[in-house]
Amino acid sequence: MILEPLVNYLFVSVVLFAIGVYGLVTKKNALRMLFAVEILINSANLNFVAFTRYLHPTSVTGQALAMFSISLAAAEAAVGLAIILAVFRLRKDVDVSEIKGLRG
Amino acid sequence: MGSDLLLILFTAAFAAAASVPMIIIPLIISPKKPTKPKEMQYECGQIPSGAGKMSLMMQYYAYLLMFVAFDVMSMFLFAWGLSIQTVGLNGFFVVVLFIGLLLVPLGFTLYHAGRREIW
Amino acid sequence: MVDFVFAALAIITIVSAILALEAKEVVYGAVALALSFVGIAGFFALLDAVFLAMFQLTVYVGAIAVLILFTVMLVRREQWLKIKEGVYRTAGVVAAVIIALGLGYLVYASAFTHATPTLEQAPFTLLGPLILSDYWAALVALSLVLASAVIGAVVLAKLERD
Amino acid sequence: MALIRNLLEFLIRIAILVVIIIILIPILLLAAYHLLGPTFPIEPSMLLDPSETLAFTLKLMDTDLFRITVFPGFTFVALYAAIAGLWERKLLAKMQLRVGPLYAGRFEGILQPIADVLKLLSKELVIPKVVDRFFYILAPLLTVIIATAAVAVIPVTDKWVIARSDVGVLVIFAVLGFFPITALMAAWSSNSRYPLLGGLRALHQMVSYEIPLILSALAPVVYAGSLNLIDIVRVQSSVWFILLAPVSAIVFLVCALAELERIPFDLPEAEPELVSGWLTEYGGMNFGLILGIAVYIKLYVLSALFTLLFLGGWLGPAFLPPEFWFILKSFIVTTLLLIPRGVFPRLRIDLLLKQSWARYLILALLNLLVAALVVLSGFSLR
Repeated sequence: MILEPLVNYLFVSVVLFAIGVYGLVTKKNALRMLFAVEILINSANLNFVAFTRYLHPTSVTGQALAMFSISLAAAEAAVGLAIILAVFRLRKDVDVSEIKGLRG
Repeated sequence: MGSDLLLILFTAAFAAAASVPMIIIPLIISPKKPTKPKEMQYECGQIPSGAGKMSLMMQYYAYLLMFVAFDVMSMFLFAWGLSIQTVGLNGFFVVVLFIGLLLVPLGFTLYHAGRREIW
Repeated sequence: MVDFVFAALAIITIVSAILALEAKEVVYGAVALALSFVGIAGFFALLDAVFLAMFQLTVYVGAIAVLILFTVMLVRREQWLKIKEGVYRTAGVVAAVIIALGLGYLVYASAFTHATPTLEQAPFTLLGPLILSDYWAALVALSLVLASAVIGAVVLAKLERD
Repeated sequence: MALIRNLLEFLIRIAILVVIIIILIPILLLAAYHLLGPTFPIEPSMLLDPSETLAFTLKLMDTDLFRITVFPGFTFVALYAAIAGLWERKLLAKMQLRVGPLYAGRFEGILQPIADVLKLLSKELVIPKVVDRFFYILAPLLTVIIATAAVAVIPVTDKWVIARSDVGVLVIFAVLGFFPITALMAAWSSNSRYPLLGGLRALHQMVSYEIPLILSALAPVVYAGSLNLIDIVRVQSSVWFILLAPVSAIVFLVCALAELERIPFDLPEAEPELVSGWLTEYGGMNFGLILGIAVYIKLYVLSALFTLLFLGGWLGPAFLPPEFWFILKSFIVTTLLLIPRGVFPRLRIDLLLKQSWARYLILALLNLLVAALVVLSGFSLR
């Protein structure tokens, strides 16, 4: 099976990263910001796996790292969504620019 | 390895090709006589009022959160289960510790999910 | 064949990632995000990391995307469809383009362009021994993180006020 | 007069359909020809010469296209679904001293599936005004597509399998993880209350029972040391895993019942409470796609998986072909999954969710650890 050159994977990863940064900068809806963070994590995972596959093809370290990274993303999503829910119950909206006071 | 997954995709694509006509054929041969009651959403014969997308039930949210943690755990257990003899007894104890630590939130969540009044 | 598959995957992943952020209806965005996760799993499969691809599908799509979709349906408001999201849109686009160009140039100028595909590959059965020998401490720490995340999320999500 | 007009209208619609099919079939044949092209050359003379027909058919049966479309693939599964649906109705009727479907076909209503499909096809597609049309149409299609994708990795025998994946077990669980998303999509797009409540229940239930299901399937994997379904069956040539991991097998069956949303776990569509659960707003063929095809394909997938993991797959006495043993065992498991519908009452949702986590998860974990200890002590079937 013919493999793509490594650069193509890196380009896809770069584009995803840029999309994630764009989302983080422009969006004020907390949900969209969470989406952006997930996209960022995914682009990083893609890099881990691509680099291991091409530079150290006999090791699986990159895959193991990606597994840990995905698991941490799961924990992050659980806590993040719970925070969004808590904010929503207090404010009836999840616009982050409205959340100024920390007293609730 | 990738070609196996491609075959799975082909199977799914064939299912799509076979089931899209199932939606299109009725559009062509079935009668179309829309009436007002037909196009309302179902509410046991009453006229529906209020928004259909009301705020949802939250009571079992804790189970969803726990599912995320345990899904991760079960996938790591799969990675371990493939090579039990290679990792030996040391790996076994690590896994037991891993599972044991995750049983704490299980108990916590089960206790809180059972209390109806706090959700 | 792989070329075509790669191109299709790249288009699906990137377009659905953009849709996830830009779709007017946030529920559509959540589903598009799930599709983007599926695309990344496809890349993992192309890179001969089948186990990781399944890990991605099960955890990201099966658990995280479901949780996100549920929460999105829970907090969604009709009025979000009307208000225009995104204030610093131009600034965001500029930042994204600068980052993309900079990183892209970095990749292009680096030595990675010469990295050649190799036929040899590591079987995924090595993952278990690696995690349980070298990274066993990370695994235990991960279980601590997961446990505290679940407990913290439950405490945050419940209504009870002290 | 009105009758004649209706008839004319109907005939015109049929004519349109026939024209579309006439256009469509050559296109499909052309696509098939191009797919088959690299595998072996098809000469037009082969189709005309009777003496080569047998060789041609045999060659055709050895292609991926045939496997995907016919035998372990879609047609076989759709047939299995139809037979299982009819079997369920007859079986439950006999258990409850009713007769069940009786008129279609001469004998015991055996043509009932065909009658059902024809009825659903000719029914008006009622789409309520308030629904979100895109998801409303997409959700049933996606359910069928996802269910069929899981079929691809299930080996009927070691020859008859579409994709020989090294991670077959995981593929099936990854695919099962997609179903909550489609259920939520259908529930949300219906924009109505019963579907919403039903969809939420379906989500919580599928999600809660997925973990014990995965962990109970892990015990055979530990014994076999492989995720490849073909290898798992080969290892069982001396002893079936149901004898080595009986608790896991029971947990698997119970969780499969819950994943399939069947009684006693059919809370998502509990008729007295929620009308028809997340399917309330669906009608006609939209409904038929989910309830008539996707649910039964899922039933096939889970019973086939149980057969492969615990009952030794296609292994059996040699006087009958292995395909027969596999289908027989799967059908017996399917019957086991159908019977509770005639016997048990329904559970309450909080008890249902709680017992998944507090009981089945712990049981599956314990059995998994026992299996690991057995393997660690040097026991090996290889």
